[in-house]
Amino acid sequence: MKTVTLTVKQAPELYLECENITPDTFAGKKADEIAQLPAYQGKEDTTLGEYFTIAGEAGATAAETQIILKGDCSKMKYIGIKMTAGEVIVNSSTDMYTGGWMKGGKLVVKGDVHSFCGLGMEGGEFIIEGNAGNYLGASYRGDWRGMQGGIIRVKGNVGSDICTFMNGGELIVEGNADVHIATHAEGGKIVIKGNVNRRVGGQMVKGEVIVFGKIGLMMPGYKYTKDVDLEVDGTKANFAEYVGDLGERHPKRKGEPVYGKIFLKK
Amino acid sequence: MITCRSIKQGVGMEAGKTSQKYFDACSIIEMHADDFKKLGIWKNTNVKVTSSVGSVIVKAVETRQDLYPGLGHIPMGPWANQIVPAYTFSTGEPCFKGFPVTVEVAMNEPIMSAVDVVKNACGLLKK
Amino acid sequence: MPKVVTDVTCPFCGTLCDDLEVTVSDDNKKILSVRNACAIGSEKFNHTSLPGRVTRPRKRQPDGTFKEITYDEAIDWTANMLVKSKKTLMYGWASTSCQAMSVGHEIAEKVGGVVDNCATVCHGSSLIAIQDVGIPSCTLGEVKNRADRVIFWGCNPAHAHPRHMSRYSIFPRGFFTVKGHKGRKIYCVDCRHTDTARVADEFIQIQQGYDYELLDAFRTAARGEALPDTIGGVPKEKVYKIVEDLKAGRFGVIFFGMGLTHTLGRNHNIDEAISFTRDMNDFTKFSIIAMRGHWNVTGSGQVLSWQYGFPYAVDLSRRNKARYQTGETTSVDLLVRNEVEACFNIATDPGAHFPIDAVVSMSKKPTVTVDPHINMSTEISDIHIPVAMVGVETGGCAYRMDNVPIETRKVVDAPDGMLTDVELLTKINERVDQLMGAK
Amino acid sequence: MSEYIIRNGHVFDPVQGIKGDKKDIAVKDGKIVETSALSASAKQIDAKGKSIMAGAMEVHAHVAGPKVNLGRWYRPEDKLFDSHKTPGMTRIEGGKSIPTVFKTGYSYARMGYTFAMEAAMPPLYARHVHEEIHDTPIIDEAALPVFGNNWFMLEYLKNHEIENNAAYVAWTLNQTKGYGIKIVNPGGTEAWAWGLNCLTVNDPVPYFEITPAEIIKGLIETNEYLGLPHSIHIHGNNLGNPGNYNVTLDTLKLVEGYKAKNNFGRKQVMHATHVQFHAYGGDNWGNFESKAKEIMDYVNMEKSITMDTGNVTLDETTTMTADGPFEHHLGGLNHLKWANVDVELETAAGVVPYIYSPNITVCGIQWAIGLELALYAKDPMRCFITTDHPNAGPFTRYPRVIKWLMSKKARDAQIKAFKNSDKVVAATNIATMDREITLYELAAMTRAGPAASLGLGKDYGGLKPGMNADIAIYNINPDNMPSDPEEIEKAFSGVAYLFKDGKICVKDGTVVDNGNKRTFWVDVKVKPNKQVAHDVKEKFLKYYSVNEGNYPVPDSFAPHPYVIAVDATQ
Repeated sequence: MKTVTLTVKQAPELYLECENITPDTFAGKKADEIAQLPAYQGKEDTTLGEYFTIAGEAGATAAETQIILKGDCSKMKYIGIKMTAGEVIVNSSTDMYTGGWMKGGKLVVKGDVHSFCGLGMEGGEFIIEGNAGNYLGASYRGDWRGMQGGIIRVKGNVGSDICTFMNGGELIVEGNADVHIATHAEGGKIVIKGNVNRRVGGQMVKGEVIVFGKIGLMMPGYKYTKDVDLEVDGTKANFAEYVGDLGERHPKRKGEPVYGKIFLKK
Repeated sequence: MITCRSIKQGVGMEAGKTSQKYFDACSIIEMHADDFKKLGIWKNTNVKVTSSVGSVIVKAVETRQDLYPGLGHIPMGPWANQIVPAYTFSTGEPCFKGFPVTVEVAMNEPIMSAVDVVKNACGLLKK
Repeated sequence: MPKVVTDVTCPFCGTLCDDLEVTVSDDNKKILSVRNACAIGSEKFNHTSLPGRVTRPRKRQPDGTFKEITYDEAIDWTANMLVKSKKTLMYGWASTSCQAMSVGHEIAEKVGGVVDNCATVCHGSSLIAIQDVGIPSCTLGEVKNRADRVIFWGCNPAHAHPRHMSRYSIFPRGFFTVKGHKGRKIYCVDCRHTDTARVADEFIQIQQGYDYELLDAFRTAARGEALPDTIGGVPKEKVYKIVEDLKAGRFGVIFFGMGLTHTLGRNHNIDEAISFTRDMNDFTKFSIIAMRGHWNVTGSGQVLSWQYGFPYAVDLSRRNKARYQTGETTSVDLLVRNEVEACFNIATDPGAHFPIDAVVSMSKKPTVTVDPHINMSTEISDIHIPVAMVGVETGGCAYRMDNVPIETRKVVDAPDGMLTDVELLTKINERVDQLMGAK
Repeated sequence: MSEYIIRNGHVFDPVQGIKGDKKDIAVKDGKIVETSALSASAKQIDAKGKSIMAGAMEVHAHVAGPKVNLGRWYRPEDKLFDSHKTPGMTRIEGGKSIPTVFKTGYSYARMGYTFAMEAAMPPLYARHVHEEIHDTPIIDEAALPVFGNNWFMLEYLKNHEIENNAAYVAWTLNQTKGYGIKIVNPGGTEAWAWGLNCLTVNDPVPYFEITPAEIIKGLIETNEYLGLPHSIHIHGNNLGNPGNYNVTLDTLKLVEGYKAKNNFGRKQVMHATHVQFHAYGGDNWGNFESKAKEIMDYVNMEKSITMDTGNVTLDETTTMTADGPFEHHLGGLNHLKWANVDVELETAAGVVPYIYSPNITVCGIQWAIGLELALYAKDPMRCFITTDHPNAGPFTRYPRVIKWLMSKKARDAQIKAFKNSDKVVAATNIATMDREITLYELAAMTRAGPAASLGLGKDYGGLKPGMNADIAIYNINPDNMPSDPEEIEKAFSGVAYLFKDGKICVKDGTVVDNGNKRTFWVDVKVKPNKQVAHDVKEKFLKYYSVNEGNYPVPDSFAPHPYVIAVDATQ
């Protein structure tokens, strides 16, 4: 695996659109070619070279390419978007769409990420060491295809509307979450180790939400069924199982309706 | 706290944002009678309303469109927006309705005009 | 000899009443009287003849005062601002004609603007919800002719859409609703006992911020499932009873307003309301309609959609693609995140209606405001360009809250020498072409 | 205006019966002229090894209006990563299944189309339709107002008052700047206003007590009483359900005994649209099968019918129709976002996204049915190619449909690609059909045929001197047809040249001129009719939500009209 290191030389006046910072675009390119890759700020067409000093070179394929970002990237959008393989490590916070529509490989952000990150994610591993904003692992507006696969792990807290229209994959949050979790979900699994404000699993058709802490208020469409023992992310514990959203349509398997499930640690 | 349209606000707006009509219609807070008692506020006197983002002086009045105790209403407009949090939950919609505020007596503090209240916040008001 | 202009469309709210009769002086300069309009509508027409109206552009001076300048100076300043700025917020459009919007979009496509309209702080959440789950709806005439169950949820037409109830939703007699009000059952869900609640047969006072839960309860009840004892302060018995009432109707309709779009959950509240409406179509006929505010905010959404495919918050800053993401390309977020370099406001007043943080951010950037009258925005702008009032001093197409297009009419002449939105934008567009060609 | 002479091209023109012979085409002042009429200054265009046809005509597509635009804005995901701008004079284009107005105009032009018919205009929303038509570049357009569920019509036809109905239709065409009579799910859409439907031609309409059959016959009589350029244009009852081909045959048979009366050379009295959706056998999705042959046997025999196919293109698309109950039904099947709009006194519309997946047997069968219809057609002048855009697929896929029609090799490859190809083959005849549509037949199915059916045969759809100079030149050589079917798709995706009104608007697949787009509409004169005038006034006073005075489409909405005058006073 070869490594490309990008170090921020100047912060953008507005926000920099960095959809070209992915192993797939870098693959097979030398530092000077990477410096020529376009980046955008409003109507100003610029290059990555304008904003980063670039060292090292990419591997022949995405899988053989590691990208390391140094300096403050908190005003950089689209880092690691649509990446299919390889590795991206960001040593700071990033802005919107980080890891959007990610298909494979590994993406690590050592700071916070803003909203719309991991949007429509299909595969790979996305690790956020700080907090995440809203719509993490959700779908793009209007799309019914949210997170499809892969895994997102957040060490800190997450905002609202996480995993809207989730169909697969897994999200693990070590901290707390705000409102609207797994709305319209039709699959997938969400683990929240902290507390959740309100509105967990609203309009959920299928899928699982596991909460270790408290839920501010349970949706009226959920009903308690039984207690179950589960092992979740290495922790064994006893959980209360709720099914719902009973106000929502549900598919049938062998004549039996399939519900979304909330597991609340006792 | 909620901020809504009212017909007076609408008429005032069309009469001109600098008009007395608009001032009278929008530089107020409507509260439940119990809250007047609880907070020791006299009707039709000025109060200071404070939220997480700022505070504004408006006149406290009772309304026929009853609210339940603990809920206040300032008609939409520059006064209300002094205290509306800009956080949008990534939807574009700020928190116009449903944010916590404190209301305290401020009888002797004047209510600024629509223009001044905005200019003041923008640091454009010549003192 | 005064003349009467008939079939005049009222340019105030989304109800777009088109039966006004305006009497004007024979020289077409003064409005003498307005018939059929509500209090707000009449005020709008009378406003034209108010004294002290600004009829020429004004530029703010270092000392904060405004100095009159010519239209050409204002146009040149504006064009230069647009060409120079990397990314410009072009906000408003809700109180002008579709024809004017088209010209504005052409400019935005050249200079890299973000075109956003008032939906962004009004019914944007409704549009997001519709993008997520669709919407079973109908025109207002259908309500008048068929509806026997009418729900007002988080809206107060008595104040915001004064003639809505008499023209469409509560009182009128229609083809299949010959009994008028008597034949309809009216429900009002709100956290305040509003004047609309006063005319309702059933008032459901909900705790502020629990609409999503209550709507979910309605859906759960409609499927005959169990509920907790109270939801948002509403006893479950009441929920079950109302749902049965609604199922028993022939044609139901939900009107909702900013009580849903502004409270916690925003789009989710509407999403759940729409889903409830969809569910009810398994039992009877049900529709849902958003109570759009500004008279032509719907039109702005329509034009943006047929030209770019998105109803608001359309980001053209890359100039070779149109993008849309509420929470990113929406005005308040752009301003609070300082993601734009300049602001161009037209036909609306963000100064009065945006939260103060956004207004402050705007006041720190080069800003031009195009509006017939002085308002909060003009006072924090570098330039204020007054124009003729659309729907009063010039015509143009507008879209009602149910998307029905209605032509607004010119009833009087604008003060001498004043430009219309279309004329002004066309001139700015030409100036932009010159400047970019020169580059 | 400039003159052109197009040399050495292979001309395909059913109007003159030219089947690919080399022939020079002369263009002057927007018209096709005799070569002798050209001056020496005429510009030369070398079309050696290329095929020349008249500009293609879209007979049925949803390209402008309220439901199209709803489909646009409520599907932002349809534009995700699909918004772009080609350098030059064009605007930003976007949308996979429902292109923006700019992409719509440009895409049609790039494929060699010069005319498109908006297939369903709710009269109350006519102003919206025309605003979009106005903003759509290059191509000429017209729109068909919907009449099949209209209260005036229901009341007049219930008492068989053809003259009154005709006066009302004439009034509406004039108010809405409409082109002809569209019928969508006759009676069924009015029933939908109560959540019901009419699934056969004999189901009575609630309250109005009239049957779809009576509506259709009454509107045929109305259409021929007025002598409109186009016939009634019908989307029949029970669309999209297994076993509906019987209802379709019942509908088609209603033409028996009627003769076309008009001065436009139109022969048919009924145009049946997107027949693919109406040619289904079986009684559930399990035993779903093709009945294309049964339908085409009748159509081939009955000369007073024209039709279009509605080919499934196997894409993710957005269905939209004035058939409200069908969209409700479809939303229930695929659980994707359902939108509906009921329009007072007139019609309704529904919108639902849909994915025609090659992995789903039913979709494969639908794909086969669409192609079978065209391949069974004996008279290409009466069977036209459409995708009922965007219902069976976006119109931008015409090149692919043409490939499948012109190449058995391409069809077999697609059949093989289906997940359950054996099931698809078992439920259809497509695998056994060897016919390959020729370029000449194609010219009939996409040019001369549609033009004649729309009553525009005199000026459009051909290359005869005197006709309008709408000309498409394709990079395809009949003397040396490509062995690789993909080459066919490529050739029809981007014209070498497109002339619109004698002006070059597209060159080598790139738009170079916005042309001078026109709006076609039909202005019918009828005897003054007190009864209808009174009914109109009354209905606006009592039931409409807009004033009569605000109903008509102002002339400013169609600044470049092509008005077809019809005198029905005799």
